[in-house]
Amino acid sequence: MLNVKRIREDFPVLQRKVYGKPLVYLDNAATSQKPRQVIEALREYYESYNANVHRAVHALGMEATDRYEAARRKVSQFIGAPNPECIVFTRNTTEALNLVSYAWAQHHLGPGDEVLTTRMEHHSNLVPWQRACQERGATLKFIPHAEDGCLDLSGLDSLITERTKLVTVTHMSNVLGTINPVGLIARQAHARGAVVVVDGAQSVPHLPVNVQELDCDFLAFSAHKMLGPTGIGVLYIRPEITDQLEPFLRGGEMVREVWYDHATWNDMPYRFEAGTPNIADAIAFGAAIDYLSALGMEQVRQHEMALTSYALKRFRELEEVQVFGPGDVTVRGGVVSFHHPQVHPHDLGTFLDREGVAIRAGHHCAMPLVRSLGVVATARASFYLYNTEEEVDVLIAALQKATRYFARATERVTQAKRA
Amino acid sequence: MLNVKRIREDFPVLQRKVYGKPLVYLDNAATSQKPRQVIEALREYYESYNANVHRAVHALGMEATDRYEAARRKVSQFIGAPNPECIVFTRNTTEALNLVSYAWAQHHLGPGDEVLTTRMEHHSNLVPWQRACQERGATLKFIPHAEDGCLDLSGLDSLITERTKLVTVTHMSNVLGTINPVGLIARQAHARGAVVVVDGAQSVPHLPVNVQELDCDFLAFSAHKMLGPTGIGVLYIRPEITDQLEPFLRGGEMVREVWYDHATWNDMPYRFEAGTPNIADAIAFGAAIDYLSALGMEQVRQHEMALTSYALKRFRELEEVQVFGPGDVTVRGGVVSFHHPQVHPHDLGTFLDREGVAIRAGHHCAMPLVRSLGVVATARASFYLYNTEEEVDVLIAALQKATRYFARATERVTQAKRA
Amino acid sequence: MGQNNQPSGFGEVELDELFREVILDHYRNPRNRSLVSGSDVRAEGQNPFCGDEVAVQLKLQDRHVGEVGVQGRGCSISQASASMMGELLKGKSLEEVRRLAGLFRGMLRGVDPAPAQLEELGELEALRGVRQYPIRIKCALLAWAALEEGLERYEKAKKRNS
Amino acid sequence: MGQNNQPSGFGEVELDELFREVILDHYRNPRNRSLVSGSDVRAEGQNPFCGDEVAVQLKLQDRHVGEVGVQGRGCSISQASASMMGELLKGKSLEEVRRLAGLFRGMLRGVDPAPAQLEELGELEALRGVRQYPIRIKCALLAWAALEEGLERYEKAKKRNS
Ligand SMILES: Cc1ncc(COP(=O)(O)O)c(C=O)c1O
Ligand SMILES: Cc1ncc(COP(=O)(O)O)c(C=O)c1O
Repeated sequence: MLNVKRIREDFPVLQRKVYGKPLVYLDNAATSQKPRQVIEALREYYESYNANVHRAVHALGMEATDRYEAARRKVSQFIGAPNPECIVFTRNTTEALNLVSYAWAQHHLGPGDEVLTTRMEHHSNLVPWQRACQERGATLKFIPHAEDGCLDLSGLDSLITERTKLVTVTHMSNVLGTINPVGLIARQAHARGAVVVVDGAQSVPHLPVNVQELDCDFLAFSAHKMLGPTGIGVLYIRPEITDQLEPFLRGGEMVREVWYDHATWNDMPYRFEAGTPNIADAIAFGAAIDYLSALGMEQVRQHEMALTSYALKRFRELEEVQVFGPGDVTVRGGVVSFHHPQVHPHDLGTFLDREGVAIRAGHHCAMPLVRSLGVVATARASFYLYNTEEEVDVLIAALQKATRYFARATERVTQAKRA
Repeated sequence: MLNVKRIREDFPVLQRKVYGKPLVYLDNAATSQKPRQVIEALREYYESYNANVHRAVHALGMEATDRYEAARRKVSQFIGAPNPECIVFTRNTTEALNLVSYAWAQHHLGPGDEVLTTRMEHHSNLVPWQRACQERGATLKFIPHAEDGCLDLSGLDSLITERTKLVTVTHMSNVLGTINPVGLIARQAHARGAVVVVDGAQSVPHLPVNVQELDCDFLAFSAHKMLGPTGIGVLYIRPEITDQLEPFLRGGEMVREVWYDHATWNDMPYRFEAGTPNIADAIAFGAAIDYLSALGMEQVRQHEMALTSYALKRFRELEEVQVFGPGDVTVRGGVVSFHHPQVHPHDLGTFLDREGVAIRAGHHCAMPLVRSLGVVATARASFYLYNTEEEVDVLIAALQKATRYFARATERVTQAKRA
Repeated sequence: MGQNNQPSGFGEVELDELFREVILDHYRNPRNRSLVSGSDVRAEGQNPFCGDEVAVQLKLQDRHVGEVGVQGRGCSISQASASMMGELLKGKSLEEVRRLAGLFRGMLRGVDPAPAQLEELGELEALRGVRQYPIRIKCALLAWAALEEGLERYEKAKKRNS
Repeated sequence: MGQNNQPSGFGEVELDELFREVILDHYRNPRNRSLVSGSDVRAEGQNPFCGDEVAVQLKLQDRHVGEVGVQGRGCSISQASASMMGELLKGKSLEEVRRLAGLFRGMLRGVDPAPAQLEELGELEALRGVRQYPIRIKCALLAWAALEEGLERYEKAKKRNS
């Protein structure tokens, strides 16, 4: 079991007060907080060995290169990649998915081809494929899901056909919390010769993830959602598929030789890292991975499962509030989106903020999904390894208070009218 | 005049020793060092208000958004942009230039069109245009330069024709140090209706740069070369040209509304910032700009001009060494590339490293240019606001020592043979 | 913010500053809900980020606002602002409407209106607390931004026809 | 590294470790410069990052190296390594060549060869200091990597023809 009390001491921001109340940070699906080990890695880099990487003959440059490549190795081991050359550093999940779209889909989709995804994707795993399909004359198709937010795979056999060139699925929904059986889908997709992309933005931070078990060709995720800094993300590329990719961003670092009229490309993964990389943040991401690895992702998952169970139980006490997503925490991550019939999500968000509780309100970059839930926006609480049952209690108490506040306000208004 | 002694105290890494010798960091064209104000801005962000930006209803998110947008305003003022909406945050110069290539050139170049550039471009301002031209059937043409590294504009009138759709020029060469008359070229290009891109990677850190004076449509530069963190760069987009651009990266943040089958785009500059931005580094970049603004870019330029004059004078004492680029420091930045006929640049780099002197050796991501100089690689020393004449002296002394070392070694070898 | 130095003891007092009684009143009991047919000025606004929507119709008499219709759905701030706006507009000239829009926008952006101007804004003054919540300013301005666009379209069409 | 805790007093002593006399000798006086015509194994290597180049030719007799040619230009490390390699290869069987390549590669990657193995590497032992300079390891391996590729091509072609 995680020693959450000890862990919390590593996170300076958790000591912060908001409007005089202790911060209860429940917006982890948007971005996580960072332990001092990560902040310290940044400071150390900038104070003692900041330099541009690769091809440097001086001490600082060699050290920066060493550490940058060590971070790549850590990422590679963390997701069970066969080697570090599979790991391309990007800005975030969004850029990683666009990379696949520009470097693979643009060159392999044709008229009549199909791309298969789900109806619970983040905009970042939907809009790039809309464009790719549109430009290449392909069709975007969707795996349906049941009312409880679980994918309905009963028709998968007929959804994946020989026209299906690419299947892209989120490993965990950032709205419903659903954990999708990606490995199963991947095997069926591969059997039909399709390429498999996994959006791991929500899963890699919260579950043990192994690319060989998932059997995916691409996996995208962001450091900032897993204790790492902003500005650094990852695209895992299965070695066997490298030859099918065209370069994406062009410029320094990604070339081998350049003449005035043409150029040749560098090896993997440099071929996809054009220009000066985000060296400091990659190295600090390495520190985040060290931190997670020391705790153990299985432990992290256990903690969040317990916390989510507890939260779902407490939410059931709020009779008026509707919670979305699966009830079974074995197929659900620590994301709880909910609807309050009397209080608009934004009003709720503002109210909770004043109680020190940070949640998110809106469409969570999944407009079509949220629309399909019959609401225009939801409120969302999302957990991470440093959250506690006490914090869930604060959330629930604040929600009860909000209900009372807005009910009383309505009453006052009505009374005033009557008087 | 800059108080360099005081300034140096702000840079923790400059206190560092390398192999027991004080670090003499002369690799600033590759990346600059960072003052503690920038490092502190990162720490403060992560320790007290880290949160995802835009649409957050909680205190941390509002504060992060505020500071992120404040950084955009600082950048905008720093380069004299008409408003902050002109400023798109990218990862680096390379991504910014690729953005122009994907979002503008892909949609506006056609067969027979021409793109005009120079023969002294960094790979990042060459390879994207090679591709754009190739894919669109356009032709890449070059403005020649004289032996001393200054552009030869005598034929510009016939080089820019009505077929010229885009002119892209580096404001300062990272190999020769040449400062190009970009405003002059831009006016001629605009007169023929061409779009003007300026690679400001080397100029914005070292000179006062004003986009209205340059009269450019796009300006690209990187924070890491101007006291800012790695992982953040800028593309300035002239407001009048926005309507000609198609989206580039797609996903969260850059959309207005999304349905399962299509999407509409957000306003500028968000339309080009897909996914979670590099929030922390943008804010820290703001701190770097504050630092530079407080010193004054005119002062920075004066300091570097004086230092470069001094360096060129001292280099003339090294008879065997050949220095590239203009001799007139009014059209030359603080970059000194040179060739030692007896010592290979890599051997020189390694030797100087042992003396604590960090220089760069290689093709400096400008292979065709370096090839045209008749060498396969050069050694390069490049200065910034914290460098001193004493450091130039250390460099020159180390070069003299290297000359002696390799000459003596050769002699020993020859003697040994004779014996 | 930035440091942990907020005075403590905040809470419902400040919330009451944001969710003022009059705001909740307009939210629960929006005025002028009926669609005005045959209107001269029509405007629709959406904030896709929270799904808030408003629609406004004005009937004009001699460039003065006669009948007003306001519909919408969304958060308390956006809906109350729209409802109050509708009430305020009645009888005003188009020039006055534009001036009031400017005043209101200014107030939310931190330009404190003079007492006399504040009086002109009437109940809308209650939305002053919103400026502490940058994200909610867009909500408060939703109806107004839509109105201004509608007015512009109206004037343009008029010019074309004259 | 990482902290400012290097022992002071470094300098030419360590440089001498890198630029050993025998290295500079091979650099200034490269052996076997002449192109070998009619060779069985041909290999060319380039390191575009510093522009270094090598070309190697081997004439074989009964799968043993006979005549050797080595040409190139570049830094002291890449050129000395190539020149020493050429000397070492003479008379070795292809199997021995491959084993020596592995030994040399291992030494540069930090696997210390046993004393006997070190002896086998002969003068190439002098390049051991290069491992302190990761960026220069590629220089030291340039000729060897080219050779290994050339050998592979040779064996493949042989298989095809048999
Ligand atoms: C002139 C010039 N352009 C472009 C770049 C590329 O910058 P970055 O690597 O930050 O993308 C550089 C720096 O390496 C440069 O010197
Ligand atoms: C499921 C999912 N996919 C993609 C993203 C996009 O991640 P980023 O904004 O880091 O690119 C997110 C997070 O916002 C997400 O939750």
